[in-house]
Amino acid sequence: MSVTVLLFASYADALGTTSFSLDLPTDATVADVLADLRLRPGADRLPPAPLVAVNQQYARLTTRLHADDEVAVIPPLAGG
Amino acid sequence: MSVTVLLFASYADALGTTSFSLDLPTDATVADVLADLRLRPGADRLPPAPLVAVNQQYARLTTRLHADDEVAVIPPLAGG
Amino acid sequence: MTPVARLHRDPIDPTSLVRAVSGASHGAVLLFLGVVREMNDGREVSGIEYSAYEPMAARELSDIAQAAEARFTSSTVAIEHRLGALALEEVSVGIAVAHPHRAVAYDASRWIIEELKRRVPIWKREQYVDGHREWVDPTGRGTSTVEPEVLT
Amino acid sequence: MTPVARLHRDPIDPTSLVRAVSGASHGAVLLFLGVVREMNDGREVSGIEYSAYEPMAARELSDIAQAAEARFTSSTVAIEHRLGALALEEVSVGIAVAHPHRAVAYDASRWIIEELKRRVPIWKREQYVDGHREWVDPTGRGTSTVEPEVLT
Repeated sequence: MSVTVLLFASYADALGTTSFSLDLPTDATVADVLADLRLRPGADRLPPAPLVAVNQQYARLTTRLHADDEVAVIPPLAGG
Repeated sequence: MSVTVLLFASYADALGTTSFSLDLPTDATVADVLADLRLRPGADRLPPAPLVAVNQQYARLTTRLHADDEVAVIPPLAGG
Repeated sequence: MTPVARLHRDPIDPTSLVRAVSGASHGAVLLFLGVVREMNDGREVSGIEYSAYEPMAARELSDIAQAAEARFTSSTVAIEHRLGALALEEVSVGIAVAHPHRAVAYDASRWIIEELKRRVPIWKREQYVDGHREWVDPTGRGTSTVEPEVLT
Repeated sequence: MTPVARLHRDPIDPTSLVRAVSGASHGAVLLFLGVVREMNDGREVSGIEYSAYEPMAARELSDIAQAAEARFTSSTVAIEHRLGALALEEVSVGIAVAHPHRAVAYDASRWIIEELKRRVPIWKREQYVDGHREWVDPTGRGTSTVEPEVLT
């Protein structure tokens, strides 16, 4: 199955992109997305366990993913 | 000596006036003004110990008065 | 600079209060507005008339604004209190506080409105829909007390 | 009625926020404004650029406004957060709360701004007078945590 990964702000700068498509096995979790992310150039500038949202809801490392999910990797919030 | 007594809001309504002049002995205090006030018609609608300001500063019953002082008898505050 | 603190017979303009305290060093602005509301203690209000011992009230407002700026370091304060006849939803009091940080702005704003109610000689007479009108007595006892520190 | 809660590319208008929450049942209106200030952590700022995960940020703002009205009974709430490039002294966030009584208005306003900072996916990049620019990390650790109750 395929999911869309979104990157923002400092994380988008670090990876040099704001989104990419990722193919995953059907039982994949958020942790699998982060494992893939860590292999990409620039990922050394990301923290070990960044905050993640799945389909615009904050999620855990163990959250199961489904086809076409939108997985957002969320840098430190700085609203206000 | 003479002082000016000011009344406001519900106290002015009770006494039917907003100010009057009062002759007092030279060693008079705020308590003497209140004693005079209590003899006036309508004064039964005032509390036993109303708040008083002398020359626009909150004062005590024992505050000494001087000629031409402005003595204001202050109903319950309701600003805001 | 002496903070804005005054009695006001014309409608209070919230925007000008905010402008009076804003500055590039302040990350937070807090504006409190007291508004005439239609119900008080279960009675239907049609309007309120505010009056004051004007010179003393003006001085007390000014004292409070200056005390707030001294107590809450780096704050800028503006206070306006309306006098005269106010209709429903009109603003009776406006308090603007600016500070580099929001926590202090909240604390200062709260302190100012409580202090204003505690010591500024202003009175209000509510006009009710049933035709009656009455002086408001928040103490319920017909008399106010002020704490020793404001007594001479 | 659904409370006003939105991202905003144009300047925030404090007056319209106040108007959005005002009503004859509310005796107190509190307006919080977050403002771009010239110094942050000892560095001279010339401007800030705000960006967001827009659909999620808009939903979180709306959730917070609705949660505030549920938590602080009888309150009316409006929230706007600015996106894009802001100059010094421009308003980045405006939060208006109206309530029959002032104590609740203060508590609700404070709760909303803390909640906004805790969970709305918005980021800011500060532009400094020395020409550098940097993403602001309030955590200082490069990563955020959110409490379990917002996790799915």
